Amino acid sequence: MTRLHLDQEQIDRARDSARRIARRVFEQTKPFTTTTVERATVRLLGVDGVDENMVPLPNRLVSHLQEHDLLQHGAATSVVGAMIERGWTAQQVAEAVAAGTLTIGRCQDEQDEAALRAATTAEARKMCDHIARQRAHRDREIESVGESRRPWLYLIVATGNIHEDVLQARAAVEQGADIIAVIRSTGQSLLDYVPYGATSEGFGGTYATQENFRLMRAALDEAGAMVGRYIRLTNYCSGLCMPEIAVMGAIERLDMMLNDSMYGIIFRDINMQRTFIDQFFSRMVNAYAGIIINTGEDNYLTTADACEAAHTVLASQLINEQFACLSGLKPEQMGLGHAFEIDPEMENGFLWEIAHAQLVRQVFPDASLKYMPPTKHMTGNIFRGHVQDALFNVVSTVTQQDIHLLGMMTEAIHTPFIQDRFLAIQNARYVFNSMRDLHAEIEFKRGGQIERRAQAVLTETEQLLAQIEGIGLPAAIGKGIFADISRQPDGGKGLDGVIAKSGDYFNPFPHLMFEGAH
Amino acid sequence: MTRLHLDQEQIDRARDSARRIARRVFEQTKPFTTTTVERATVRLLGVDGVDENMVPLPNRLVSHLQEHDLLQHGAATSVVGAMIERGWTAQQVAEAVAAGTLTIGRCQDEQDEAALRAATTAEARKMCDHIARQRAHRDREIESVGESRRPWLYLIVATGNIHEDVLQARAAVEQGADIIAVIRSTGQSLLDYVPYGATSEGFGGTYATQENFRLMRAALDEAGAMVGRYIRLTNYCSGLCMPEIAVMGAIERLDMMLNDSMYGIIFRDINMQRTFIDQFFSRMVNAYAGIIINTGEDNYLTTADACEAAHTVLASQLINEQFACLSGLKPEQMGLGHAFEIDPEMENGFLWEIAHAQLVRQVFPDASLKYMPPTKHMTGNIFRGHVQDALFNVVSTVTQQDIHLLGMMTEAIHTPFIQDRFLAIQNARYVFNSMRDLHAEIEFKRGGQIERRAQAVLTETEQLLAQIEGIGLPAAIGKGIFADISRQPDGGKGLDGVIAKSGDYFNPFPHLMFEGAH
Amino acid sequence: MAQRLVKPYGDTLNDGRVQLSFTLPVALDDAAKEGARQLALMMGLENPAVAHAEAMGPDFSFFIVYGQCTHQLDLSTITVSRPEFETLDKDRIDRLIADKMGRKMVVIGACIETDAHTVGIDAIMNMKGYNGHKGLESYHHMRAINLGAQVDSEELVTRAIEEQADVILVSQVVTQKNIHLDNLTRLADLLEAEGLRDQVILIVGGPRISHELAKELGYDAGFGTRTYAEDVASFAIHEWSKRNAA
Amino acid sequence: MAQRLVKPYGDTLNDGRVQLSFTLPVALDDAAKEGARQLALMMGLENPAVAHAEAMGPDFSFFIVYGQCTHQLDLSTITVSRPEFETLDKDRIDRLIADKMGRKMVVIGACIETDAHTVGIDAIMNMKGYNGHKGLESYHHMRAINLGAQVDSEELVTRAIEEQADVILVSQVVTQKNIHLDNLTRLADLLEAEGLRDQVILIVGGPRISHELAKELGYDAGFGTRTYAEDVASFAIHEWSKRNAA
Ligand code: B12
Ligand code: B12
Ligand SMILES: Cc1ncc(COP(=O)(O)O)c(C=O)c1O
Ligand SMILES: Cc1ncc(COP(=O)(O)O)c(C=O)c1O
Repeated sequence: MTRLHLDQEQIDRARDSARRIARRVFEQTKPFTTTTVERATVRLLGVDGVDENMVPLPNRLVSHLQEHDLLQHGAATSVVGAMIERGWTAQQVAEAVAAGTLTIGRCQDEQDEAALRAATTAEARKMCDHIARQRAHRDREIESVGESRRPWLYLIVATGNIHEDVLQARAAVEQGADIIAVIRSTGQSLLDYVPYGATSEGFGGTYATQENFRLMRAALDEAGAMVGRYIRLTNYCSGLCMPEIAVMGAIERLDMMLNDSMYGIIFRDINMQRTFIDQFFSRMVNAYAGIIINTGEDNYLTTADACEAAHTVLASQLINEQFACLSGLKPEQMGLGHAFEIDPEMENGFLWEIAHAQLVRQVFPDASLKYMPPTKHMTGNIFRGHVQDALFNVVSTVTQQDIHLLGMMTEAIHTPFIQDRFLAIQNARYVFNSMRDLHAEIEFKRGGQIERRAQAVLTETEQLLAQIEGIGLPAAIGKGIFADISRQPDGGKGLDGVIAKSGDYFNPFPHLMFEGAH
Repeated sequence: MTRLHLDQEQIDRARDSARRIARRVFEQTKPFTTTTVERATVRLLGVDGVDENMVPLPNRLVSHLQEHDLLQHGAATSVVGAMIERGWTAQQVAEAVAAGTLTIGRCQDEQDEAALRAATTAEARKMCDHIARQRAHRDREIESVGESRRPWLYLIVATGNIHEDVLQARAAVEQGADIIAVIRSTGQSLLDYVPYGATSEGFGGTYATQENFRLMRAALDEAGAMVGRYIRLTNYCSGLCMPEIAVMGAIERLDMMLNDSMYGIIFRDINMQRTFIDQFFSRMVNAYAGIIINTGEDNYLTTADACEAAHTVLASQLINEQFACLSGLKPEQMGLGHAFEIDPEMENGFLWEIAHAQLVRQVFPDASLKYMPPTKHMTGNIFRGHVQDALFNVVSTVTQQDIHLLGMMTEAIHTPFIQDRFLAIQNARYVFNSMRDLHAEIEFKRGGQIERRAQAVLTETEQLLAQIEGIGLPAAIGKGIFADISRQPDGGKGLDGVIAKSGDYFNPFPHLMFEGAH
Repeated sequence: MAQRLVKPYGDTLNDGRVQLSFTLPVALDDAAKEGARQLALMMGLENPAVAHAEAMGPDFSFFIVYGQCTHQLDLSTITVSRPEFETLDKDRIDRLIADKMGRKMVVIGACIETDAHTVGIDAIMNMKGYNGHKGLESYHHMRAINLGAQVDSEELVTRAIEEQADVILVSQVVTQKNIHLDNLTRLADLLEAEGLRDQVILIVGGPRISHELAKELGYDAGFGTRTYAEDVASFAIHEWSKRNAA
Repeated sequence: MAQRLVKPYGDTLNDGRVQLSFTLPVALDDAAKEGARQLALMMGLENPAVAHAEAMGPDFSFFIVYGQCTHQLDLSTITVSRPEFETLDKDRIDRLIADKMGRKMVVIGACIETDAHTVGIDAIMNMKGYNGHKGLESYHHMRAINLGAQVDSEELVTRAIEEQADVILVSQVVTQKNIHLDNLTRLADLLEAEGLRDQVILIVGGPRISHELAKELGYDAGFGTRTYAEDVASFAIHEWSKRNAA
């Protein structure tokens, strides 16, 4: 078996630093909620739809509560209060508020409050049960329909039109895809609301809407049944509406979500307090729904150098792992991301890729590692690119990765054509099949270049985490430690959506979804 | 270092069988010469050119001797006799014979005969000195201009037009080729004469003529000087004129020759007695000229299955090695051929390719192994093909092959376009550079699938050679042991060119070119 | 028949996306790059983009271009000529031959002239066959004679006469400079000259052979890649029956 | 000027060989295959051969075709528009700015609208630069302000006014559905509206940007892949001098 000799105690020390780093951030965020967390909460209570201006009712409802200075208590009780008062559904309440025919007030009386919380919890349990059923349904499907062996082939569709996406996803499944990710339209992550309904125009991707989720889910269930593999559906639980998208995905039985504790901060300049609060809530929902999250460390290497920054990837993965634990995600739900992004011109670059991928494999033996293909060093030379992807495929099978994003030879040119995807799958399947047991056949030279490289990265990682622990994560991000991009605690988009909880803030879902609720 | 545990004694036993097999064939051929051996001999004495019907003078001269019942004594003495008689050059003698103005007779007198042999040897020495100078020149060039590290990139040109070939060869060199092979026109191997002059129409390749050799040699010397690498030139020393082509190549400083002891028999249905005699003489010339021969075991896998027939490749290589020893070739002059021809659909096929290639590497540690790319299982799908070639490149560097034929993604479609070659080089260089030291970094699992496969092939090889030794090589070929093709001792083309030597047969070259002359 | 208009497909219906690669025998510079783009325009590609341009030494440059094909096909108008017969299995073929001919069918095959690529014809004729499809030798009611590689047309014809062949199978794999066309024409003419043409079923095959081409060359059928013995045999007995029905 | 006729090159001058690949949104069958061949004919390829045809599920088929291009280019007629200026090195540029402007040149840059691909603009503007070519920040006589990703055109314009920018650098990498054209036009119009257009040197860059395109969109220059800071800087000071010469 391919194994590198690594110092387990060093790994443990690095992990302990990460645990303390994440815990400290978590404690700082506890006193706060955000508008999108509250919108996610009312969605969980059953609010959906849009008003005549296509503004989502969850936004109307939460703004209403904010205007009336109620939000800091938590949206749930106010909404359920109104529901009980009128015997309405949450949806009816939202519609009335949107119509301007209802103004929500606050119940004063102490003991009503206790009853209200109980009622709220009862209401909340309904959606939890639905999500639990969806989760059970997934397990049954995988049982009956079956699934492929790992690495799973992960393909993206990105036409911008959900109906075109469905066509292409079907074709991709027939061609061998195990996972379909619907790439999201450029810039949706900066919208402070979630678009509604089936959509047919997006840029570089398709809008993430609950209806689009539903359409694709149905198509994949159908296609999966035909090919005899359960097909996993992925979307982006990121940006300003992270928690709401988590809720939509949980309701519609998505299987994976790109969901990183820092990606939005770094790559979308979203405020970090906002992100840290949102990622906790959204991960809690993902955990409860049995969704595998994908983290975004791979992106660091698109701006930073893959060799110089290798340790920042591992450090970030350890931090993401600890945030995930705080939200109740199990190791196998952690699709920690890394990538094959070393300059192809580098002598022995392949050895270093092996070292990095194998290191991550051994540090996270139970995680569902997400391994990303070469992108930054792909060029318009599709033939050379196809070979870069082939070597990426080799590393993936030799180091036994779990979630394998297919490299596209046209990466530098356009979002994938159907034939690009087809050839990418052919490439990966050929390599995987032809090298099926290679991982069990070769050993790395003790003290060789590969092993020494892995040990060096691990050492740098431990040092980096110690440094971050010293100054705290926000300051570290401020120094541009990740991806060479620097963000400030009060900078970025969405800070206005961060709200201090009042002493009596209440939200039923942490208690229902997450035993270890803090 | 990648090493398989193999039983050295088993290797020695197999090699001993092969030695006895080759020696036995050699003894049987000793009493014979062939028309082309004699034509090669007169070429070495300086005869060249064609008559008005484009019939080469060596053919005219040797036919003349045959008509006058002189050939069995060896052409050399008769020709030199005539030269002395008239004070002519060999060329003038040949021209006179062709013009019908000269009829060569035979000197009777005993002691003249002795003097004649001495004179013949003196004449012969001239060309030997030229060839020796060519060899020294090559060594100096490599010294001063330099050469690349192995695996050497071997490219073919095959336009059919020598001038177009020169253009493409130059471009190939600029793109990174270390070796240029001018593929020979389809069917030349069945011509019982060597075409003359610069040629511009051939099918699937260009005619091998001395002038074409000269033109390409000059072009490559020039190109090599520009890029700072000595560029090796390869042609085909095979077919009915094997010995003459060897002579032409020696004179024009070719560096490599496809030259197999059995290829012509099996793939061109050339008579085996003829071939065994011709290959001995031609290899002797190649040895003296410092030329690296390339054997053709790779071809077996184009008709037979690469897994089932793996042991026939190794057995044939051992036989070729022993024939080569008998002609005085040094191990580093032995470009034993094998190939990456396992069905890409086969699970773990890559492991088997590694096993086969590494086995050959270890059985012939000092040989200049020639590793051939996938051809048979290449299809019109150039993208998939480009990846097959990439895995071939991986095996070549991991198992440290020496002469690396570049795989063409268009193998199944056409003889290479200039861009096919360019992309093939790019593919190989990327893989070699990115995996530069991988061979030293990985070890194969003791007793794993790869090692067990190599041991199994070795065992089958030993058994096969024992069987061949039992029945003799001709009978073995008759049974279709190699390439699933069966040939009979008296079948095939060119038997009529086999001539029994008379008791006083004399040829000066074995004595001059090969100390260990038998 | 209803029109079936189609265009190449990238990621949206009728976006017409195609990929192109080619070499220009000139040094790489902006003019060459622009030239590559214009060449794509000439081919009828809209918004062509030179995705890659690279020098291959001082005299050649390599280009990869993507563009949107403006041409449109009407599939409903396309007719493909193929030998009309249905492929039967070995046993049914054997029985058919027995019934119809009442004797063994004699099939003689070769790789003619300079062509030495026998794997294809062997795949059709030899016992072993190809991809698990047994070859003609294995058919009880056939006499399959495989002359192998580089057989002169003359020799093939002579043998065909000697053996009273019902069917002649020719393989041509090398197509460089259209040498296969010369070879095949040569054989056909020879058979004409011998007055044999109508007495034999003349079939050619090879990776670059289409039925259309075969017809043009005066052959009865042509077979390309992924042909198996049963295809050829089915056609042969079908054709024989047709001829000997009248 | 003498003609320079060229055709694609496979292995012989003027053989016109090109490689083609595309998808047809139909099931794979003989008609589709023939259709692929005919499509190549429509593009002006002689003797097209479908080297590969493969089904991609029931609704799509993939084709690889080789053919001989009948179209011919005359390179002598091709003119390429590129910003006329010569690329100087960092020091010379700094000195030029000092001489000509007598003050720092103010350059403001951004990745506008929804585009978040900053690596390109960073490569041009940030200290670090790209492939060892230092960025504009490192120039003594420049004030380089990089606003980064997803900057609204409005914001960019406002900042440009505040900072009294001499040069505006815009990066557009995402070109899906030609979104970059909309974005770039939007910015240009805004500048017009503000009456600022003539006061600034407006430059756009990105992997799919050509100088030609930039001109069409009303920009002063466009830069594509493998651009370095000195290229942009050289153009900027050259252009500034030209404008302020009069
Ligand atoms: C194996 C091989 C060889 C072997 C041949 C061994 C042998 N005894 O056959 C060897 C090494 C000897 C060889 C030599 C050469 N080869 Co070669 N060879 C190939 C290779 C790799 C595979 C061909 C093959 O076996 N295919 C497998 C068979 C089963 O497929 P098939 O032939 O298509 O046959 C199927 C169908 O076509 C059909 N079929 C075929 N024949 C017939 C006949 C009938 C009657 C019917 C009904 C059906 C039928 O049924 C078959 C089964 O489905 C091809 C490249 C490739 N991957 O295709 C090059 C290739 C064919 N060779 C090529 C060349 C140029 C040569 C040489 C001329 C090169 C040289 N100068 O050295 C020599 C000379 C050979 C000669 N004189 O003809 C070129 C041809 C280029 C062209 N289009 O003109 C190719 C394409 C390689 C290349 N890209 O350069 N070759
Ligand atoms: C890195 C990267 C990312 C990173 C960006 C990180 C960052 N902070 O920049 C991340 C992961 C965030 C990302 C995200 C996305 N990306 Co992106 N990404 C790439 C990638 C891999 C490399 C781009 C790059 O950095 N190139 C290196 C730089 C140095 O080159 P350059 O940009 O060409 O810049 C040079 C020149 O163009 C010029 N230049 C550039 N700008 C300017 C400006 C001026 C003024 C001047 C003078 C010169 C100049 O100078 C530079 C140096 O020479 C490309 C694929 C590829 N290999 O090209 C895809 C790619 C650009 N991305 C793509 C897409 C679709 C996206 C997404 C929309 C996908 C999605 N839905 O998630 C998202 C959304 C991002 C957004 N909102 O815009 C597509 C674009 C397709 C198209 N043609 O429309 C590509 C081509 C990948 C693909 N095939 O799908 N991406
Ligand atoms: C973890 C993660 N989240 C989100 C995204 C997509 O971000 P956006 O939707 O903001 O483009 C990515 C893109 O690669 C990612 O890696
Ligand atoms: C050893 C050897 N000799 C000769 C040849 C070429 O044979 P011919 O010139 O007869 O086509 C080959 C072709 O692969 C070969 O491998």
